Amino acid sequence: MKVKSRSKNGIAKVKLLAKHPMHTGRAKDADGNLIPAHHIQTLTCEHKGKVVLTADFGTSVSKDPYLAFTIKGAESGDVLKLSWVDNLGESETVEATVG
Amino acid sequence: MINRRKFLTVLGAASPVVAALMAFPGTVLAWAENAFKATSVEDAEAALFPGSQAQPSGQVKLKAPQIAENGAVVPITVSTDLPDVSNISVLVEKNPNPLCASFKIDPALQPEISVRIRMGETSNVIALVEAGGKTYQASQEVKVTIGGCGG
Amino acid sequence: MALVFAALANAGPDEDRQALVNYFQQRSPDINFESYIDGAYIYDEDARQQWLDLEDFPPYEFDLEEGEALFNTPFADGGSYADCFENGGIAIRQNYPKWDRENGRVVTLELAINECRERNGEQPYPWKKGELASISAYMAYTSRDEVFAIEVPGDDPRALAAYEQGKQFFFSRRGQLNMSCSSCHLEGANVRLRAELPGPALGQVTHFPVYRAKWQELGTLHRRYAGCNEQVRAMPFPAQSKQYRQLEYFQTYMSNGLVVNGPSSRK
Amino acid sequence: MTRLMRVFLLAIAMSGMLVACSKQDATEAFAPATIEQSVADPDTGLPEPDVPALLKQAETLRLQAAELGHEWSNHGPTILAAREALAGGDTGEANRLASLAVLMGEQSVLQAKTEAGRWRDAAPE
Repeated sequence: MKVKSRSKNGIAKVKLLAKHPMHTGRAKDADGNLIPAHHIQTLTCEHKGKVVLTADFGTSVSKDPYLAFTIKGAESGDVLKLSWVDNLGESETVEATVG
Repeated sequence: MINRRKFLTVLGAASPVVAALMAFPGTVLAWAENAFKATSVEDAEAALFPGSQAQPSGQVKLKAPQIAENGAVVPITVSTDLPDVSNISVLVEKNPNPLCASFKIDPALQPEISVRIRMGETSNVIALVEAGGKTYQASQEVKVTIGGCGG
Repeated sequence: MALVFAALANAGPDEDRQALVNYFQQRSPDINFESYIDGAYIYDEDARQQWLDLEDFPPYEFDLEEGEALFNTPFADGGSYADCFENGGIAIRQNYPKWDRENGRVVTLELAINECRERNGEQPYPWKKGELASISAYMAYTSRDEVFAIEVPGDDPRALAAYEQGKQFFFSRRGQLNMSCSSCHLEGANVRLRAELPGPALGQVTHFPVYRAKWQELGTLHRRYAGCNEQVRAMPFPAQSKQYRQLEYFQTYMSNGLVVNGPSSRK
Repeated sequence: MTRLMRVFLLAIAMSGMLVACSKQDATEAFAPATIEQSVADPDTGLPEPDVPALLKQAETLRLQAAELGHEWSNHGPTILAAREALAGGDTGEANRLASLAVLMGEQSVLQAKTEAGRWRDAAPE
């Protein structure tokens, strides 16, 4: 996961790109076999120990999902904790410092 | 176009501190399987917001292209000036499963979300906003062409 | 179209380049020369907005990260990519393709990368995507804003011949559809072909390698060439074939004076 | 799809001619879009076709075009399809495809020769 975040007047814009194939379960591989669905289900953003965003994804979110949102009351130096979990139980968590 | 220097500054401003596979926090609510597996906008909406009928609202702003550059990556932004927003959801009417993404919005968040979605064909894109216990919507048609060439 | 298509009698590469600049200047007086690095996105605002949205956090960022890591990983024999290139391989994209006087051939950046690997006892990477594209993307990235300065040495007639052959390739119609590169990207630039809006020949290669939404991954210029040839039902040439290297030589020379802005995202 | 493609082909061929072929002789110009129609009706009462000979001719032309850098990507597959039709006993279809392949070969070689003398005219001055 790559995160870019910058705060101005206590309002932090957060952008992220999560590396994930986001297989829909409808596409076929080179041999004509269905590629099973493999997609992020839930992505969360925590700020000061509180979940401020819960994003639920289906299979129609693009490969390597991109998300942008804005947190009120987040200053430079604050740490954000971003996590995702997918339908196969894989997950990733990163911490990013607001710039 | 972002030039190299600007780009580096932006990156430097938000260096990820930790990047490791970790146990997922157990505090999240369950993924709304019924809503995501629904095959019509109506069913998805009913699963997301039981008993609520979305009203068209000029206060829901949906930013989407007229003609998608490529259906695999369609940038969408939903924002609203409605008060007490608790959820923003994005649906594509003609996708096999219309619900793309559903965001639970905390009061600490500005009600504005950008996301990149997939579209199989030309379709209405629908933004649903739950605010103050009611549901509002805005929609826009996005054309998807079968591209052959392109840069 | 009032343009004059006539034989270039004694014109050299720089006259060709000036003619191309003038051609687009006359067709689109309101578009600045510098803007041509953005390809077809200078013509269509709706498409441009989507592209800018993508470039805001571009899908090739993971490839850049991979490319940088690969570039900085020493070979088993202790050598490195940095040893193979001038300035340690940083900010040099604008000088490729180069004329290789010793061997009388055009050397593209990708060819130089793989030959560097081979000199250090490593296997070459596949040409069209994957590691090679990532390394090339990283090297382009370190060269952003550098001005293309391709040279066709006047004292080596073989260099001019290679350039001329690349030029001939660009203007020759091929395939069952009987179309040349110029059909779409000179005459056809900013003209809708079905749902497509071909980009201009000027500045056409400044942004490679590209992450195409159609590919869902990063790919090299020669991968794109092969796709273009297939689209007009012409048999594509192999990546890094003499034909494609010469075409890249001509096309990049035509981008002289513009800045490197690769890698980039495309539809 | 095929129909759309033909319209597209015609449009391209026409625009190409308008823009770049003004100096070309009518005999030199060719319109690839009309190829399929011109060989679509093999039942002309002519003597029994020698499909293997046609295939040999098509293959020679394909190699010649490739040597000149102007092989068409659908030429090889057309020859292959003709061979398969012949092997499957469908002489009519084999003849149609083999004749098409010969024509494609002639056209691609002609394209190579025409372009070698024409390409400079397409460059802006």
